[in-house]
Amino acid sequence: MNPVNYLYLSALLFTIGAAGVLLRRNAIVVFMCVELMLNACNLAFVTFGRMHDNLDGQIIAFFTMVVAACEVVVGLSIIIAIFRSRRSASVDDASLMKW
Amino acid sequence: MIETSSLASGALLANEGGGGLHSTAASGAFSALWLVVGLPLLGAVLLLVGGKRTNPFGHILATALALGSFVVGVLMFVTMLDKSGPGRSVDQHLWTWAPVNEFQADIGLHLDQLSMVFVLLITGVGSLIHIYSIGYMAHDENRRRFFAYLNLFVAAMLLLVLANNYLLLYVGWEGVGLASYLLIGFWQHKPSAATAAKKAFIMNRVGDFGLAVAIFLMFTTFGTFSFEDVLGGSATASDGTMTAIGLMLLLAACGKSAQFPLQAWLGDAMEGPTPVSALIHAATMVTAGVYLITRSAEIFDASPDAQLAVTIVGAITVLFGAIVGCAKDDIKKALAASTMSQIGYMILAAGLGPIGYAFAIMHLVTHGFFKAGLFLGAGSVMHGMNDEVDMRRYGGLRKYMPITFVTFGLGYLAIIGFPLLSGFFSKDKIIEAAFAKGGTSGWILGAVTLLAAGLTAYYMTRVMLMTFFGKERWKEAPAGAPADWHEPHPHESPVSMTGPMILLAFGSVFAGGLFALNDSFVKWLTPVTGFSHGDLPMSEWAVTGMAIAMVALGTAVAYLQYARREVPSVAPAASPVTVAARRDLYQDAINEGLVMRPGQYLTRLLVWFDNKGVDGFVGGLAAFVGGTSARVRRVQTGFVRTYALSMFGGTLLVVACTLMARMA
Amino acid sequence: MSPGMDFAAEVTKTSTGEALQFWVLAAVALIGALATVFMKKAVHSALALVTTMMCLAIFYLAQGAVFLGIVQIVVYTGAIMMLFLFVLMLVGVSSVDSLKETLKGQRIAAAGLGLGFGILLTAAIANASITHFTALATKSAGSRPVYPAETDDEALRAVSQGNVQGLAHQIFTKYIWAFEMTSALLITAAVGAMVLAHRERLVPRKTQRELSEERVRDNKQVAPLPTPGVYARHNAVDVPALLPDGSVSELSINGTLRARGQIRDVSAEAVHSVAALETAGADDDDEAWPDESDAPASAPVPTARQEHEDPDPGSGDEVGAGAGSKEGRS
Amino acid sequence: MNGHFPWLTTLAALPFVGGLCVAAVPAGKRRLAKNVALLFSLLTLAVAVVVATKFDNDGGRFQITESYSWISSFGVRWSLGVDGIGLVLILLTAVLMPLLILASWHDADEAPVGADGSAGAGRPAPRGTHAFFALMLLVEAMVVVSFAATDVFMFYVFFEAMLIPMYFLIGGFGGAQRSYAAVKFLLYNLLGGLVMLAAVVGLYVATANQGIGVDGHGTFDFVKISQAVATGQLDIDPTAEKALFLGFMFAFAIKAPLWPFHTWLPDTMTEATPGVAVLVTAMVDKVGTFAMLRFCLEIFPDASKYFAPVVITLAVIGIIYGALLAVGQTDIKRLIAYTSISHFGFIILGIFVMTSQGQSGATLYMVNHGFSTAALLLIAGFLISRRGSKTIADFGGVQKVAPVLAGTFLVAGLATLSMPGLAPFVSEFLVLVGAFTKYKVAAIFATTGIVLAALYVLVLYQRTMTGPVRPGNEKLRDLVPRELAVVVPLIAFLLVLGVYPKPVLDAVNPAVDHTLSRVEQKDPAPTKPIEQAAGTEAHTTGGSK
Repeated sequence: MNPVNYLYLSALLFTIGAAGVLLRRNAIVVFMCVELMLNACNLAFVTFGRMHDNLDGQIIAFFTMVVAACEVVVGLSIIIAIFRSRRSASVDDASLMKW
Repeated sequence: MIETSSLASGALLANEGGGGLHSTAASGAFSALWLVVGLPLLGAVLLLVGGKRTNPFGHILATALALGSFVVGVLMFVTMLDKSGPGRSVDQHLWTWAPVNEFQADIGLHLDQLSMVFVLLITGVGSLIHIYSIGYMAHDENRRRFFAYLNLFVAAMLLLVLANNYLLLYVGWEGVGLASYLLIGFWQHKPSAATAAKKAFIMNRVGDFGLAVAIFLMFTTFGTFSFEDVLGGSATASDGTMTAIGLMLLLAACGKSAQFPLQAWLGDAMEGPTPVSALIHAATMVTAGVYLITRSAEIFDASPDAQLAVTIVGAITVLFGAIVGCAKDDIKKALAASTMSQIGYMILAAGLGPIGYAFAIMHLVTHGFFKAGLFLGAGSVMHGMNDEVDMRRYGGLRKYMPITFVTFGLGYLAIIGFPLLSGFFSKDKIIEAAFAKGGTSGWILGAVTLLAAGLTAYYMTRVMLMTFFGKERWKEAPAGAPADWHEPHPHESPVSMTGPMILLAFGSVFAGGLFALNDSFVKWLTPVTGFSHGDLPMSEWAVTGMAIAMVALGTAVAYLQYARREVPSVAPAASPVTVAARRDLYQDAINEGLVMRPGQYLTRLLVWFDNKGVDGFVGGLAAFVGGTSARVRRVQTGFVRTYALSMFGGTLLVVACTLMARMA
Repeated sequence: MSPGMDFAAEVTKTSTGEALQFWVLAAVALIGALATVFMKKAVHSALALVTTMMCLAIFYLAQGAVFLGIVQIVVYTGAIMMLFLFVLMLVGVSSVDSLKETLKGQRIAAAGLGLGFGILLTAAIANASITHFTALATKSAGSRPVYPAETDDEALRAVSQGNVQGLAHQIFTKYIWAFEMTSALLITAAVGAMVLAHRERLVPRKTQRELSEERVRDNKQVAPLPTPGVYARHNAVDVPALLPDGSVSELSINGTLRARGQIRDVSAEAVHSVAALETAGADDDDEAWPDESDAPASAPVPTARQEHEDPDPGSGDEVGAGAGSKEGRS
Repeated sequence: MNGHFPWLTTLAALPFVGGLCVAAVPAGKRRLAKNVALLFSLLTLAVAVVVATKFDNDGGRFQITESYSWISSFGVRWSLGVDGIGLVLILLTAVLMPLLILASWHDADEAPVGADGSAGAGRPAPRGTHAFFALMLLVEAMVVVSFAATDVFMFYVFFEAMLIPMYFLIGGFGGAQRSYAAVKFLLYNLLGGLVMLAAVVGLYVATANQGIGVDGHGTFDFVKISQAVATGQLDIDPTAEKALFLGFMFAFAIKAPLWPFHTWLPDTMTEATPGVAVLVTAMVDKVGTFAMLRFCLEIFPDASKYFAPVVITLAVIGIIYGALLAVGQTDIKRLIAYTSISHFGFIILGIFVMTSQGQSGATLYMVNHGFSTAALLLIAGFLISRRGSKTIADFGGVQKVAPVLAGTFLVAGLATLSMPGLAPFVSEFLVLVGAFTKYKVAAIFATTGIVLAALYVLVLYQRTMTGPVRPGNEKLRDLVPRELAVVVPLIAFLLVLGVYPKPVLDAVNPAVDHTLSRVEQKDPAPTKPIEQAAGTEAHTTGGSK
């Protein structure tokens, strides 16, 4: 098997995640889809690292995970804050950010 | 402060008897030349800057300075009589004004026989009118200001006639316009006075436009605008250029001298105090046009077309003024129309070339005397008649103001050309010169001048009869008089007013004879203006006879109309010609219709265009941007997912582009 | 076939086991991903995502990234996803998202863009077709990885000791700055999360006494709030009390549940069941229906309501605490 | 040239420091703030006079130069130096500034009227006065630097930076519509400035490409560029040169303002306080005309010649258009604004006819217009502040109640209509003569401007000052000593420069000759020159009689 298939899988996962971000209104689900996209990237990095016989890919994936963890922590607390004030976790409800 | 000019006299020997302005530097008594202008100017400055502090003595100071200027002028005259030939022409270079390479504008004065005549006339008549004004303006709270303006006028007028180049002449030219503006509008609280002043200034500016362009042309052609160089070089330049310069100078003269078609301001200018009318709008300023043309003799000599234009303008104005004068009931406006007509004579004469210049100036001087006298007389009459100006409300005044009657009467006789009085000699010479021009144009011009002589006699007799003879119409209240109307008490004016009138009457009687004696005046001016005898198509006596006959005819008709018949105290209905004359031959209507109204519409259109067009374009651009933004901002829905969508689209685009670039 | 292609075919070869594992788990991962997107309930989405992540962890392990694979399971699936679940519980586990699209054209555009992007990426990978794999050959041969950039002995030694050691060496030497930055980032994130989740109290907390005084002063709900229904068949707290006219009193339900709309109106059900009981009650005495209801047999249902709706003023003490605490929450 | 005392930097720094000092005065001490501002403006004037005495008319092109490295990576230097043109304009600025401060003494005491016409009057603005005078001094500093800059980039920076204090001066103090006017002013000028920035960069690139600068870098050094252009070392492609010229010219045409880029000026001048309005027309706008003369002509001589007919046409249109619109105005300040548009037409006409008379006249015109428009606007401002109305129809018969005010207004008006004896006449005549020698038709059209000038000035004077006293004007006070102290020097300058402009012309002429030689233009020779033989005898021929 050609390890390029990992990349195809990564691309598909990424695309599915992106579509999810665009389609879902629940902020938590949107967040999960973002995580999915990050994971897809990680897979690609690891695969690239393997292809080039290089640890750098893994290291970047590692850092991505760290950043993703931070992001999740902050993001979820934002969601909670919003939910507390608006009683809703729908991203469409927070539409104050317009003209 | 005074640098003497280095204009040397080396070339003078070559020029004896010739025209042109070849002069020596001012020295000796002549070095005080600048004082002639300086004294009245100093007066004006002192009185204007000094303000109220100078109120008690302002009028005395101003009169003294005007007299001082006259004294210096006489001193110059005496000195000049001592000299001979070219020595009579002097230059005084004061300071360099605005030098830019070729353009060398200097402040410099030039005195020769021609300017001498004017200096004496201006300072002489000017001083008399200063004296007269002391009495006339005694009760005006702004008398100081009046005298300041009078002094300013005298200074500017002297600068005009003493300038040694056209640019400085332009300064004086506009200076007298300013003084005239200030003095016509002296009683500013009257809207009519303010309007008249503005009108005079603006019409004069139209003339000034001509003078400015003439100076541009001179500079472009000769690289200089001093009299000496321009007039000296005028024979070498092309006819077209000279004609253009001549016509532009004529335009200037028309504006200042109230000649057709820029004559409309003079009648309204009578809103000013009467001494002003006498000095500025009769004796001196309005004759500046004649001075300009005479001074530029070489230019006009070089261009027959321009000369023809000058004579045509003069001829039209002679008749125009005379016709208007026949119908006016306002004594000052009748005199103003007469002034216009008389200046028409001078302009016509000046247009005739060397055969006429000297006579134009001669008539100018005699006219200065008698017309100033007439105006002062009119002022005296008004002074005694509660400032009434309508002659139909006069009548039989000779008993009440005998001195005024006599002096006015002498002025009257002089102006109609009564034999052996001033006007007879000067006007007769102009009529002769007109005939002497020769050809059809000579006959036409001669006929016009003769006709005008008859009309002059008619309208002046009319003025005389309506004012001093006949029934005392002022005793009855006018129709629609205000409740507090009271009968005027005509009385003779104080000495300060009658004195100048008497002196001017002397001038009116004797000046002409003195000038004509032995052709002394012509000889005096010949070095400047040149002189040539024209060939009369008939004998001199025939011309004189015809002129006297016309005068007699005009007088007789007026006598029949205004002495034998009752003069109605309200203007009766009259023929269309009379109505037209009363309305100044519709000059104002024409000006309004041709210039003012279209101008107003144009202005209004442009204001609209500026707001809606130019600014509207800019504003529209801004509104367009604003509107577009308002529409585009709706893309910002505030929904995060919409933004995410567009980001995703952008990513797609970037990736696609990158790939495409790689594949390509 | 050119020698180059031969080489490529050679070096891109992986073991059959890995291939098998890939095809199976890739399918699972894809299904998980799709489920994440399309499940109505967020909890389901989260679980589907866990599945996908687990699959990815196995892929990491399979590709030699041992450390990452473990971390993926422990940190990602274990910690981060649990965090998600916590939040979900906070926000409401059972709430179902409406999948009805509200933004016009969003779904079509998203689908189109997603499809386009997927095709583009796939095409890009296919186009870039990896003809020069440098390392797989050596790797499949079992030798240690070659690091052209790092030739010093220590690095080689670290790498040769294993994946974790290799990574550690890299992180603490080459990427030390980035690593330190992540520590700062983590701290910032932790503090940020605390700040965001923390609610600043703007006024001092009101005591129970003050609250009751306030109620009396405003003459609003002086009496305790009604307690929720206590039908044992239901989750008790989500069953609203009934007002005298038979309608439900939403006030009797916890604020959070109210906000989520998780109110279970069983009033009609109760009437229904009582009616059923009445019809059946004649022949079946065993059916558990409170004895006292037997007494006024003429109007059993209203009585039951009556009893329920009219709490005995004397029993206020029992429920008072509950009502008070409820109010404090809301 | 370094090592000497940096006079020009001092000159520019003084008002700047003054502005800072004024801003630092405690909030309550309004009077102190004004006095400090006046003191610094007088100090600046003193230094300007020193600079003038150090200037030698027969010396080199740029004098009193100084140059320091500023942004070395682009070769931008802090270079200052004056030629005659810059010198007289700096003197104008320095002379006008104390008068403006004195004239604006009470203009910033109270918060201005709100946009709805409601709030304001009477309510003190805590630091408004400080800000006003500090900004005025700041503008002066920038104007001085602009006139003295011999580095194109440096000039650009200050040319643009001027907009900032001007924006606040217009928008913070003045009439009800002031924020509209301020934004319009800013947007217009910013637009021009940004286009110019592109041209400045283009010029830099051109110098870099042709190796004018050091080490393959370009240069902004005006002297170097100008010399390179003259020697042909810098030979920009004609199309590029035209584009660059238009870029520069666009900014200057807006600033000047040239028809049809003028519509910001009437709004600005109507809404700003009189002092600020004078600041705009008498100083800031002069930077535009000055820059046309210095930068456009010398750096892009060929393009300047190519576009001269277009610019002249626009200028002549501006002369007549401005005058006609002035006649049609009902607001005093707006009327004066349109007269300025007409006068800027004359200045630009003089610059682009490229004759020595035209350009010397234009430079003199800049100075004279500064004085005449300052006098007219400030006196009109005094009048307006007394009556509280700008509408011409509200006035009438002022001459009767306030004769000194009316008299000085008339003198200022006469200066505006170019009455001989007052300063603007000389310059206007020079411009027209200079124009006539080359462009007869344009000059004749422009000359009609003098008739229209008489019309708008006298109509204004007649309606406001003469006639019976209109109700509401009976109690107008005549000029107070402070106002006289503003007006008298202005009128004195108008008179002195009217009869003896030679010192100014002597300073300006060499610079103009230099500019003309760079543009390779000579005055057309007279068609029938009068021989000027040695000893000035010569003039022989004597008419035809």
